[in-house]
Amino acid sequence: MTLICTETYSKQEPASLETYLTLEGYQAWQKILNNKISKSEIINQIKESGLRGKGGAGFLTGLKWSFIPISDEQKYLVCNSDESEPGTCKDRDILRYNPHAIIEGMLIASYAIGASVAYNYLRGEFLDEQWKVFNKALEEAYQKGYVGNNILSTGLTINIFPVLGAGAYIVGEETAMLEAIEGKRGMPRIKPPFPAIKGLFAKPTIINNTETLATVPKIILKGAEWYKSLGINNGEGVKIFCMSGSVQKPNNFEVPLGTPFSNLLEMSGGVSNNSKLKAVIPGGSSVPVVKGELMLDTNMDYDSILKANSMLGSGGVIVMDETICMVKVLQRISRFYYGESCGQCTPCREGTGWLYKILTNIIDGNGTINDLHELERIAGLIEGHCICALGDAAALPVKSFLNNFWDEFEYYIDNKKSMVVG
Amino acid sequence: MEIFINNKSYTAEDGETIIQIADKFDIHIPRFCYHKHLSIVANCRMCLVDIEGFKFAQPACSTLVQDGMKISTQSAKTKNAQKSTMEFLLINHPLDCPICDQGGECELQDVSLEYGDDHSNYMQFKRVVVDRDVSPLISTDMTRCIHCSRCVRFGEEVAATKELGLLDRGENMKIDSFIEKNIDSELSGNMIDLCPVGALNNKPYRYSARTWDLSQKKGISPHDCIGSNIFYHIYNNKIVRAVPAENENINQTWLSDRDRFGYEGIYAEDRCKRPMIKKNEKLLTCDWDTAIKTLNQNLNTLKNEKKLDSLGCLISPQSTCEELYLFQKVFREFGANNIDHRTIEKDFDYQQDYPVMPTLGCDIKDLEAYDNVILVGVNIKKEFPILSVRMIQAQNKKTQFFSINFQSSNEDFNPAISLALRNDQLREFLDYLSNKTNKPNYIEEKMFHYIFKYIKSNKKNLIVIGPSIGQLPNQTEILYSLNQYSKKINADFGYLTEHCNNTASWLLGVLPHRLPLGKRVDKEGLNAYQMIEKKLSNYIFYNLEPECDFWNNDLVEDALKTSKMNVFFSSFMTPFIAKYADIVLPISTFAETHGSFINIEGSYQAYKQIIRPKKEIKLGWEVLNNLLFINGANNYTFDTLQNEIKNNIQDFDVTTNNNFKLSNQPLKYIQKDIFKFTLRNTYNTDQIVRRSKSLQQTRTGKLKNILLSNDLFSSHKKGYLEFIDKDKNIKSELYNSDQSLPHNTIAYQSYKIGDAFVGARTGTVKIKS
Amino acid sequence: MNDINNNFFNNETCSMIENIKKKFPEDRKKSSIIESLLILQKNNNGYLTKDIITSLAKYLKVEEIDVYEVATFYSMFNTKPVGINTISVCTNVSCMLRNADNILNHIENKLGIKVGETTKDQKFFLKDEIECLAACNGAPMMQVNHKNYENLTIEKVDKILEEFE
Amino acid sequence: MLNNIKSILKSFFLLEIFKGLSITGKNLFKKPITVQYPEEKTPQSHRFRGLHALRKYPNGEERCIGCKLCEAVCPALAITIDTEMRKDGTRRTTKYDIDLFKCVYCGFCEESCPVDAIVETKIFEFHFEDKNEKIITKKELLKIGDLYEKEEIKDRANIN
Repeated sequence: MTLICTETYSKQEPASLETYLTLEGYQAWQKILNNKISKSEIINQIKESGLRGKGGAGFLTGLKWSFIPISDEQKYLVCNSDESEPGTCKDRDILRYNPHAIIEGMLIASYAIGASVAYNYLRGEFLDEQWKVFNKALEEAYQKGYVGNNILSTGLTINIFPVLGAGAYIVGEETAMLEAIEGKRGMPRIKPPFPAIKGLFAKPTIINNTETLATVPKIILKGAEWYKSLGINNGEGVKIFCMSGSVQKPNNFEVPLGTPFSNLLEMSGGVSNNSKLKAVIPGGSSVPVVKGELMLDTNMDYDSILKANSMLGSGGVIVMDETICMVKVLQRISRFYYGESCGQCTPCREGTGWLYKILTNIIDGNGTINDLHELERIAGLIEGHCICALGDAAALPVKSFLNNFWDEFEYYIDNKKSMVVG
Repeated sequence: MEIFINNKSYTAEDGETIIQIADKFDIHIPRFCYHKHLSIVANCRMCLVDIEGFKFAQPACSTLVQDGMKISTQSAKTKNAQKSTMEFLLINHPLDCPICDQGGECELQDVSLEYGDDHSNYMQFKRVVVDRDVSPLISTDMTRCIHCSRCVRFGEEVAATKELGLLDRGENMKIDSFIEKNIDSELSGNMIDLCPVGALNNKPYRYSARTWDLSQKKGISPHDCIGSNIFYHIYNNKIVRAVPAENENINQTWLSDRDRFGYEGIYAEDRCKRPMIKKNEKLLTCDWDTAIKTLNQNLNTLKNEKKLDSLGCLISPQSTCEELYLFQKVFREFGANNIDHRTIEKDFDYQQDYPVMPTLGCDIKDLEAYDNVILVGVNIKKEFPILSVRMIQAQNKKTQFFSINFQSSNEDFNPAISLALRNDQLREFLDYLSNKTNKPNYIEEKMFHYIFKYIKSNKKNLIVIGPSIGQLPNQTEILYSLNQYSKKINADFGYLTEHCNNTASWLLGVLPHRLPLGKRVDKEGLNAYQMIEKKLSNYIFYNLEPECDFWNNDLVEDALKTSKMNVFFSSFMTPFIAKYADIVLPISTFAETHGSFINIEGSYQAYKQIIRPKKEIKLGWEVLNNLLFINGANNYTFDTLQNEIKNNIQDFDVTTNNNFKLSNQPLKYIQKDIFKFTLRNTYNTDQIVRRSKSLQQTRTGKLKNILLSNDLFSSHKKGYLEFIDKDKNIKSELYNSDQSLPHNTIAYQSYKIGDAFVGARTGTVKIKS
Repeated sequence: MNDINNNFFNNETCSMIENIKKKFPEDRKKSSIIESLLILQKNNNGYLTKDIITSLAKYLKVEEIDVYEVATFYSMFNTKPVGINTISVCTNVSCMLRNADNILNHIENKLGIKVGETTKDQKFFLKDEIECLAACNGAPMMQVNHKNYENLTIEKVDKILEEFE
Repeated sequence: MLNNIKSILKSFFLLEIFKGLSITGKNLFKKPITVQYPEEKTPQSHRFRGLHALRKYPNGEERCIGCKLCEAVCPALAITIDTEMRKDGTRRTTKYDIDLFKCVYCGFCEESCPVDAIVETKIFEFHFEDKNEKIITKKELLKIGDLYEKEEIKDRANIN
């Protein structure tokens, strides 16, 4: 199996420059500088490779890059390492085991869009390990002259600065991240104008996920076709899936897109508690839940999961076995969105709290059947009416949990206890 | 381009948003966070509208129109989206409309009537926010807040001082100021208007009336020369609050706190209520007839005895045009020549060459057309808050501002360069700018570098002379130097005056040397300072407080003591008036009379009587008219009077007016000892503002301390300040250091009744060692 | 500059903040707020005071309210006094599925406090952590002073807490 | 001819009088419908709207918050209210006058009151000896409220 982002994980001292160099590190960057590959060529190559954003929305990376206006003004690249989607822990491993891939990816992306400054925004909770590792790697790269002023004596200037956050899920949203880098409250901006036109410090800005950028160097080195061909079963390329929850061995797996879910489950040692698969949230807590049976027949690629009425999202696969109470899971998810709503726009500010309060009421045994209809109705009112996707992210799980497990909710209300725990 | 709203075709420009088009054509779209003068954030989600081709309704305030866009403001999708937003907004909004002052004019109430449901499914606890006392002007009920963030954006974008911010997040998000910090901005009252609900409300007005009880009358601000348009709200013949009247040319939709709360002064306890005459050293009430007749008799005696040279006639430039015009007319008819309005000035050598009337030199809205604006002797944000809004707008569009004043702090306004200079330094500095000889060594080289780099004669430059210059003992000298400099850089000349109607006072000839429209006087009279200094034997004071409105209140007391007849046309009874007046005629304030003001851009603005005065108080122009009438002149009605003034001034060309040249170079003024000057406290500029209780409780209103420049402060180690002003010993415990003052400078707070006398407004003092 | 409290701004802190400022364009003074606050908070036993906020605002030449807005928005800032060691137990979905609630209950009982409280001896502050701490494949997990401890069991937790006693 | 005789007979025997007296006779033995006012009183509907009163809460706090809705709704413009902020920061009336000559006893004020402060009691027996007494002040209204609070509570229970 071809590994891209996780290539260094199994090596001794995975984060060091030496390790990275032995694995064709910085060769793509040198190739670009030596052969003077043009910006448009790089963007085309990324476009052809079908690389999609791996942070959640799955937007075509090459296409995004091509939106940047061609002009002399200052441009910025921002790497989104504010990994905080529940169930996702891929970026933290890349940051601590393969930071140079991110740096190289950021360099290539900055070059392609003409940015001379790139920021890597790390979530505040990473300050102990990932922040230090990344800073050290960056220092090494500066010393070697891959980054900085006059890169490898070509006269090119690209500076990379890591930026530390201080704890806010919403900053993972791209425009909120720009606000956070500008030192304000991380509240998403309205679009348009899109960041590619007016982003960080009101200048054109591209924001990419850590994993996306870490994938870029290999694509440049080995070609678009190579990357495309990595996928199986109609999938294109690879993706890291974070298997977590009720599995024997939770871990990150970098597998070809299109890999059947059953294979992935097998890799992580199967369902825990000697139980059967009940449900799966395939892309981080913001996406709709899928019933276990359906999931076992689904391949892990964008289109297949869409057919199962969910989304691939960030690749955080949360597995739930038969002993899990779905009411409690949903309550926990809505607590998260209630606590992390930035408070800017009305439906999300007021709605997430309402959802959480009703669910808590149900958990406390004070719910009525009417509450379930109310939940569904409120989720419908939030959906599509907010500035950013957090509102939708709070509404979709509610809808899908109710859709798929209505009986369990009803049982809980009638008996004031969970169906599964007994 | 063409767009369709509710199946009707409208033309739109590129870059316009849907809500702009809808507003233009009177199509109602509910909104809370959108305001035409603030940035767009689209966070209330109230203006969601159905656009063909979109799955969900989109916010009308942030969505740009596109050719052929089909929008529906009535469709089910729109209604559902707006209803859902309304439901969310109301779940945490308290049901205290009956005691909320916003009730009846509340946008949330209006919209909920139209889009809200009659019951709520929300059964959980409602959010409650604990309020802090943030300002004597604004009351807060933050539980009512719907987080539209208009107030926060106003602070950031318009007032340029962010005092309120969004704290916490999610459902617990609240709007508050920094810990233990108050809202002090001079424009803070606008947040009351901006707040769509009752979260921020008018504190003095709190609970005093309901909106449906109020009647609305239009007025013009009498507190500064900008002439902001105001709607006064009246309940039972009493002004209970003031809100801005929209005027895109002057105040847009804003109002300064001074204009908003200044009216409270009308209801001060020391209003003059009855005419009074001194008999046997006692001031006794009398009827109007007696008062007027006595005055007339006295004047006629003076006339007959040809002693009119001993009569000083002084009027405040806060009076209306009608009063000003009649004042000079009445006393000129008697034959008096000593007529003036410039009571806070000392140096009058400039007056022969001065323009017919001082104006800004351009329209207020055209300020942004200038590349460089040089502000001399004015702290713009403090003294002219409304103008600062325009200047900040201009600044954002690349106009550069340079400020030269006696104090370098320009609170909440950031000019490119801000210099603090003493009056002697100011002239040296200006002379260096125009001649490049005798370089002042107290200014950093890079400042000069910057000034010479940007202020060039091929740019559009404006020099604005602020009211502080007028108080200087070497005013003429400064004006001359500015004159030289303006020629050098090819700059326009503009003024910002002390009061609301200085412009009209000049134009209507309330001057010792000019008749209306700048015509020469046959026999020139004494100017305001001379009248006081020479201790005349008869005085007429109109709308003036002898304690506060003069250049040197010590001299005024001396003059009053020795004079034979002191007549006060006054709205207020000050201690001096009570002590020295021979005749007191209680007259209306600005709000109790019809009137008009000419603002600093030269616009003539008239207004109708706002409230009726108390029974024994007469309208100022009526009293003057009466005086004319009993001497056989034509009886004016207000309309004939106003028409006469209008006819007089309508042909006057404002545009060419400001090109004036001082012909004679004045003598060089030498500054010895410590330079002292008086700070122009925004809330002490005129007799009405001075008496506004709420304004006096603000931080600015409470300022009392004498400020010492750093060098003086560090050399002064006592627990109190002891200094000699002229021949007077003054001791004060209230003093601070202020790093924004130039060396060797003391700044006094402007005088309020009850303070210790500090003598002249500007000049020199010695610190007692 | 006389309003800047030197207790918070020793030379080391100043140079750190200067380094942060270098990352951003010169006219973007606000950008340095978040990282500067993290440093200042760390130096002040894990919480921010009014004086710190005022001093930083003066130092960076921004409005106080700008700093305060940020300090109240981000969950890693505490504007009220807290214990020396901050414990945050991740109880989000993935951890919850692997019995994080038991771990949290155990800590609560052991320290005798509820989430959001500080122990009487000021040693521990049990943060009300709502976010996922991005270590789902090591669930259940917690952070003590932002250092990860993964695959927790009750015994393991006891041991870890002992280290800080 | 015959008709003439008939009418003569009718007049002769005073038939009409007896007819009329028969009704009187009937009613002479019926139970009278009048009552001996003021000793006796007719029954009242519990919806009867009489003299106004301002109620208080059980803790003695006046209910009226000075919202002026009654003033606004009053079709006869009989109510005059002035409000201010009381020292404890609450909204209270300084003046609550009802002009009883203007009042049409429609009950709109009662209906519009959000706090059930202004009510119309069942009192209908009141008079003035001086024209100025037609205006009933806040003090008096509160006094009436105190006196009739118990009945008011009973009436409200009946309605519900």
